[in-house]
Amino acid sequence: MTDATIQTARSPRKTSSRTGRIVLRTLLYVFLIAFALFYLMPLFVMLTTSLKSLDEIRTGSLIALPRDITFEAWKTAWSGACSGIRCEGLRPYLLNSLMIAIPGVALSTLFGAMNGYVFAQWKFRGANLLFSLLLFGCFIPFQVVLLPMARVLGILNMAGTIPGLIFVHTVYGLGFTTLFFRNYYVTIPMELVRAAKIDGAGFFRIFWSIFLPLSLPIIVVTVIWQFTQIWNDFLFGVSFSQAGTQPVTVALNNIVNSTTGVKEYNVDMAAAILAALPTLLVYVVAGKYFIRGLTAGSVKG
Amino acid sequence: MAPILDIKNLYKSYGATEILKDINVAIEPGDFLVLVGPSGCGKSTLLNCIAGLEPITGGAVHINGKNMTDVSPKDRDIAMVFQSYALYPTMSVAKNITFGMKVRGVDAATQAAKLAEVAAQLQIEPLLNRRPGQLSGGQRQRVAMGRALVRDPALFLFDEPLSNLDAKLRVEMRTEIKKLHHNLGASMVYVTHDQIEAMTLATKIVVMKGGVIQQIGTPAEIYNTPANLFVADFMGSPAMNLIPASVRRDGAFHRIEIQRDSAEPLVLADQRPLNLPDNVIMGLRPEDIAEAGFRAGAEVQEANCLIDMVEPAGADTYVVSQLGGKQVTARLHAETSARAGQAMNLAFDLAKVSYFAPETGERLN
Amino acid sequence: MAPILDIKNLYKSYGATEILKDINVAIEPGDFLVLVGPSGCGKSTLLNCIAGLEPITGGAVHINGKNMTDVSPKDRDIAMVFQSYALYPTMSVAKNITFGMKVRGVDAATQAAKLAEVAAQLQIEPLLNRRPGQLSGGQRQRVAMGRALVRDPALFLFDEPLSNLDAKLRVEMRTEIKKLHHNLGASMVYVTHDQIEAMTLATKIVVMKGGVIQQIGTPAEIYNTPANLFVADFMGSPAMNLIPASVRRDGAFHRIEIQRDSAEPLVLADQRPLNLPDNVIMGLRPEDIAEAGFRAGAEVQEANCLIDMVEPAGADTYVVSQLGGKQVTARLHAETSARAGQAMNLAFDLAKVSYFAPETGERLN
Amino acid sequence: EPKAEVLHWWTSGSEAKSVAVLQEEFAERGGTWTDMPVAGGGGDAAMTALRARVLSGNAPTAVQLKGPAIQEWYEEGVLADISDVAEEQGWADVLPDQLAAHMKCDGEWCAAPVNVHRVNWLWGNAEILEQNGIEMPTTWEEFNAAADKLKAAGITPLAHGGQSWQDATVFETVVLAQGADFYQSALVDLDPEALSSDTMVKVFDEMRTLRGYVDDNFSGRDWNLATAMVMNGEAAFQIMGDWAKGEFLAAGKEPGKDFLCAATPGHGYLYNVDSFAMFDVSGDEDKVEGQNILAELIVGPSFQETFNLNKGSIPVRNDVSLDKFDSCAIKSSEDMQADAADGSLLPSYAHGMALRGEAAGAITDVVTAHFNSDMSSEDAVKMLSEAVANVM
Amino acid sequence: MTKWLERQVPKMVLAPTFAAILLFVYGFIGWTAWVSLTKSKLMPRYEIEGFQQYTKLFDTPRWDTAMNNLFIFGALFIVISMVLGLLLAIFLDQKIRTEGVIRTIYLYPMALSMIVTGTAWKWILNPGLGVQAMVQGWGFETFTFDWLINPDYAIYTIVLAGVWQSSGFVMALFLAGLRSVDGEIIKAAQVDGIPTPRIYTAIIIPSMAPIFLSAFIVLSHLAIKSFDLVIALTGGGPGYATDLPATYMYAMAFSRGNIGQAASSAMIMMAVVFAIVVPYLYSELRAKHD
Ligand SMILES: Nc1ncnc2c1ncn2[C@@H]1O[C@H](COP(=O)(O)OP(=O)(O)OP(=O)(O)O)[C@@H](O)[C@H]1O
Ligand SMILES: Nc1ncnc2c1ncn2[C@@H]1O[C@H](COP(=O)(O)OP(=O)(O)OP(=O)(O)O)[C@@H](O)[C@H]1O
Ligand SMILES: [Mg+2]
Ligand SMILES: [Mg+2]
Repeated sequence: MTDATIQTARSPRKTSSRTGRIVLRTLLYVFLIAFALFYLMPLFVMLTTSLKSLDEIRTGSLIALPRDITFEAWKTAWSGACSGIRCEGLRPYLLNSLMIAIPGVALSTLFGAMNGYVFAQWKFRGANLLFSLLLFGCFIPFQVVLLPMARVLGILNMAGTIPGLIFVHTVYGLGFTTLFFRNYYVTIPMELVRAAKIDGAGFFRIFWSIFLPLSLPIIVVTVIWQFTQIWNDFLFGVSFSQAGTQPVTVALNNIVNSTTGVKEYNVDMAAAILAALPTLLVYVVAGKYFIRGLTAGSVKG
Repeated sequence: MAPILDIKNLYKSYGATEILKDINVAIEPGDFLVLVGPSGCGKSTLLNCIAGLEPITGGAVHINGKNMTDVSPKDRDIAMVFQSYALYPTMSVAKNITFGMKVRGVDAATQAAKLAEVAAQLQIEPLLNRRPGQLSGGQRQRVAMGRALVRDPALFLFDEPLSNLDAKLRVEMRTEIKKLHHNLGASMVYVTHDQIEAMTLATKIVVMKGGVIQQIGTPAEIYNTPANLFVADFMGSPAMNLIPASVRRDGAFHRIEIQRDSAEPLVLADQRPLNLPDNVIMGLRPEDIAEAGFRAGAEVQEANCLIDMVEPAGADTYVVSQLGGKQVTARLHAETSARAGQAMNLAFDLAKVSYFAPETGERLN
Repeated sequence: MAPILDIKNLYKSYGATEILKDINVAIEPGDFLVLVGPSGCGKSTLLNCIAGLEPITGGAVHINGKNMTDVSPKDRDIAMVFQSYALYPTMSVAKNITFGMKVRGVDAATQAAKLAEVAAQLQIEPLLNRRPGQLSGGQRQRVAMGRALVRDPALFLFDEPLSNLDAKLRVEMRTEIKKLHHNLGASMVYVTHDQIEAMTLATKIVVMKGGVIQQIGTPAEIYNTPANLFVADFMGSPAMNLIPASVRRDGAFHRIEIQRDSAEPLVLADQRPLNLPDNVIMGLRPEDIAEAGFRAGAEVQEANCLIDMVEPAGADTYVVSQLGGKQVTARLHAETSARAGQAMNLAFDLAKVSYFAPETGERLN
Repeated sequence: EPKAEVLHWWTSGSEAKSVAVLQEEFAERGGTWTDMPVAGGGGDAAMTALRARVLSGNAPTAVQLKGPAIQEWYEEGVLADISDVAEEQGWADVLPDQLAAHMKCDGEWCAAPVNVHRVNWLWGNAEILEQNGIEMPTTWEEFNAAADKLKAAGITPLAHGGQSWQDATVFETVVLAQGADFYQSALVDLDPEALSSDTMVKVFDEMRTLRGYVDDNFSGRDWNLATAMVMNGEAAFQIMGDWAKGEFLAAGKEPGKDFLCAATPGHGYLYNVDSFAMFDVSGDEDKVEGQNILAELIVGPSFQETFNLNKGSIPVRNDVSLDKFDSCAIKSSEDMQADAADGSLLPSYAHGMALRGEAAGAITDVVTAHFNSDMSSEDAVKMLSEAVANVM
Repeated sequence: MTKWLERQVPKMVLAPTFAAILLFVYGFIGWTAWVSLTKSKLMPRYEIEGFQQYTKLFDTPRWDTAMNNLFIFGALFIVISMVLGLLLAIFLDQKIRTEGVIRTIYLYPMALSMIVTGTAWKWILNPGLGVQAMVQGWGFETFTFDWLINPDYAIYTIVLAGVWQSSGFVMALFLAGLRSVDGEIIKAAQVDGIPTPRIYTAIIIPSMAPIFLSAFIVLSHLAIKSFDLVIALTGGGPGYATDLPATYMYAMAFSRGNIGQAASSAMIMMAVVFAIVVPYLYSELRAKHD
């Protein structure tokens, strides 16, 4: 009897809380999807535009869905669009960008790792001061360094070369990469270094054999960050390159930003997406490890 | 024989804070020295100073007769096992053990031989290809030990090697370390804050507090004749009962009077030739307070006490009674008839009593 | 009286892996139920299921006579204390304790009164304005307890509340919890993997392994008559000696024969009315093997054994001897004359022996 | 072997094709052309790159530069002297004096002109104008009347984009309508009196009126989208340089039939001359040789013709036949000669021909601020004089 | 001797970085400070003339607008990105089945360069082409969304696009933070009867203070350096209504040929950075001493 009353008394509350939960859950998904749409909107506009013909763009609404889908623009952007008198599309510039980004990312990551290793595990007097100087360096506006850097590159005989660009990106990436690695390495117990010291290993040996193999998560974070920064950089790319060493952003800008010529928006958009593919790829492939790497320590003070 | 480790007037500061003060310790070959003390008292720091992992501020460290004060860790002929084991997480067990040899340029054949020998000794052969992450706590502990063993050092240093293990495993590993010490005849310095570990393993115990050595002695000395209140309280579990008492001289012996809330004071007579002040702290270990009739001896005296609480603990039963404003624990047989809230006769073995000065905490007898 | 907690045929899976299998436990008001078992056996999971923090896959949980299977944690009339204490890191101690009440809309005056009461009970008044980060482990533990106490729940749940403390503090806090239980008369479910804690605190112990209950019983039952080899080995420290032996019937009694490496087999006679198979595992606790002459009783039998190792441990001394291929530990007096490498007479108390089937591990007597 | 690295911002398809002609001719003369295009912001990005290149001691051989900027760079001492080529080729004879002056630094030739863009064009949609019975206006009053009529008919009278240089383009045409002298003193000589005169107030009044003829969505719009509005019949007029013609032509429209071109109301010709300045590369014989060949080719008649046919502008040389050019180009050329004669051939301030960057920028700041807010004309004039005084 | 060398190794490893930073950051800041005191026009000159560049700078209405915009943009951009990032992180933390996909969608804008995305945004925000036209097309004739063309509101479109680009990254930071909160604390709060929203507001969020700090630093670094965003979206317009110090500086240095003026604006910008970063560094390094 009592059991029954309890049951009946309880059951409506149970179901109401259950439907409540379902409603909440649905709202949650609606919200998340709405924002996903917000984030996708520009990409959607770019994609649809890239699939239209130029006529359709001139006459129709810019934002509408394409009436006839054509991949012409993509072909042009890849291998036919003019950036100056060379009409080879983005292809050759992508190669330049890769040749800048890959060593740039590798070098700044390596230096960042070494620096972070010192700051986290081999503290010495004044290390904190040094570290703050380095961090402050992250905030210098790049427009400021443009002209003196040009002078320095000239002196170093690296003006207009790919090594010069790699150098610049490495220097100005050091702040963040060091920060990432340091914050990661401080979470590794000091005892590991001590054990290795007793084992007779020296500074570099410990770094190479013990710390580096441990660093995968934070390397992912750093690589994502640096790759995005270097790949998307325009200012350094345009200032410190010369004919033949221009990165893809400069080519993209040349295609997109002509002042007095005819504008081919479909090619622009296709080119933009093509130029962003490598970074997008990095995000999609490494995105999972990104959160993990951040969790592993880089975000903790 | 020269001491294997000789620490002379060692001082250690971090910046302005002095962490270790005038440490003097020497151990003979084959000694098993245990450092105990509460957290933060400087045990790890001292061990690091011995290993050369931290520069020292003053004094000297001699190992095997040589002054090693300024020698780098790898040349001190020591091996060290850390609390967290500090296994190299990305290397296999085998590589963990041989890494040091590889660094020192030992040839591959010797490495393999050494590895095989140590792995057999520690029974970790089946684990050699695993990563540390795939091992249980006890297995990791063994690997860490293996890494130390392959060095054949003059001196082993252990920094709380068992404190990450659960109680059961701890007991097992304790036995293994003991055996290892026995078999190798090696010299060891061992840090722990578990006094049972200290008592079972040590040939010599150093009790520290706030960077200062409180007492050095064999386990029995430390246990039976603690040098001060701190040592008395720190060593032994459950802790020694420390009961405030007043003393009246009565001819050749002392009458020790202990206040009680509920009943008239408890009076015990100590007939040993002593010279006690009027107020003392009387120290008596739980196992020296037994059920009446179960303990015999010249100095055993019985008294009726109210039992506040009964704690059966498998092999024994502990009972708690209120004496001198303190909760006094006695260790009785598992089958005792003691009941909480009832009074019973307890036997106090005065032969085992320690007296301390309430003001300084120093031992009086 | 209805059981305060009644778990019926509880199953719990994460995806395809079954973590808990057919759990049935009931406790009466005022009971102190301790869950023990090795790491990963499902203790925390069971506790979470009781608390409603994890949905269960099958079965039912009744608390205070009501089916709570689908009720949310806050409506189950429970309080819980976690291993990491789970104090709210940004709130002061006072806010940590009162926050739950505040959210439930309890008026300020009642909150303050409750807080004062609990703070006094736990002696944490001076800490009320500190942040958890500024407290020592023991103090945190008390605050976590305080947060549970202000709820006045029907049932307290504790998930290894002491395992983050050092050995000494652990003993102290254990006593306090015991007292608390005594004073409140509350019902508690307590998880630990420290069997000493289990033995001292519990009125009822549940031993689990791999999500399956192995034995339920009072501490004495579990300690003295373990249901199988697992329980026998798991409970008690040092562990019960489990010695393979062969059995020969000899009229009314059994001759138990234990192989030894170095000497002729050890033969003991068990005169109890039993029915044993040819091969058994004989279980005997260290404290039931004593120095000859120190133990009396009808079933006590003496035998000469070679001592491999001596471990003084303050209050007692443990000696180890090789029997039946196992290291057998005996607990002797602290003042024993045993020496490693010498033989001595040991007394085996056969009244305390447990027998287990070697194949199934089940208890035979 | 002659070599040239050329920094320019002609990057779109039609522009690039025009430059490619030069490259071919250069290659025929045995030269190696290295192309360094940098587009964006009307050459801002290219200037950024140029500065970095010069500072690093790695200046390009030839750079697309124009107007007073040539002299500015000359003052920094980084330009090469190409007088030898100029004299050999007799540039002085074929280039209009006024345009030639822009190519000289301290009396020496330092740049080679490529083309002449007329800036003050008014483009109209032929069909719409016909439907509404409107002729291409010749005064602002006419324009305003026509615009009102169009507006009433629901057609956007003026297509305009949302970049400050477009505002400046409209502004200078309105200034020009106040007379060549006024333009000269206000936007070339920066005469404070002219800048603060009532005439200037009138100019801003007209700008406010024009603002009313522009649809609400012009902000941020590219100029070519504005052109597209005229093309599609959404708007009737656009004020834009002759590069807008390229958009019409690319969409298959015919001048005179689908769209109309006329000078903006008032009398005068605002030119925008693209040119290449030669940078000092005196250490490197190959480059010097390349420079000379390049200069010769740029001003040479064949390149002038082909390039300008592609680009929509007209040749700088007055001896190139215009047979192949369309009607708008021919009108442009005729007007240029006529206006040069009566002194109303003037440099475009909006396209950096009249003033140095700083002064031009200061004026543009005011113009665009006025156009994009409801600032009164008087305030605008006051701000204008202050801004110009500030940079003097 | 070798022992001495051994001890110097860490310092020697840092040495190249330190030298680089000293020269390429602090040296260049010094260079800028110097140039800001000169009358450099097209190219840097080194004759010191005094503080006129600064006087001029503060007299220019456009600089006022730029600074105002920096504060409006900076504040809104940082606050909205943080709030939105946090909200999304919390929602994504509710055991969402498609988390991987959604996370990538939120994160991808960081990968796109603004050069072209700006055009897409321009269309979307353009009243005649984008959202306004679309919504009006659905029959809501009175709907207006014309920030892009309104000088008083245009700066908010920059905020919008900036938030679009960066909030995903902030979301990732916060998600990582949420994932590292001790699960037992949340369980304890549940048993304590605290409703889920309260658990977040009262317990979890306050305990993520270091992550707020990190996010704040990354965002202010982005806000101060925002350049592409403005150039691509509004080009500083309408008028110069959306100018930021970075675009002002760029315009001065590279299109106006007034490097002295650009240098002085850079110095002021850096002073602002200093005022924000130094307190952070201070707290960061002090925390390490606990
Ligand atoms: N690098 C350091 N700088 C400043 N103080 C330090 C440093 N390392 C340790 N200390 C301080 O030195 C004291 C002793 O530390 P130590 O690690 O030796 O203690 P311990 O006895 O090993 O304690 P535990 O039992 O907790 O391991 C502590 O008060 C600690 O705060
Ligand atoms: N969320 C989960 N998903 C899948 N498996 C889980 C999850 N949580 C726990 N488990 C598994 O359930 C088993 C029981 O875990 P539980 O935490 O209950 O163990 P425990 O007895 O409390 O151990 P310990 O003594 O280490 O705390 C373990 O094998 C664990 O890996
Ligand atoms: Mg320590
Ligand atoms: Mg658990």
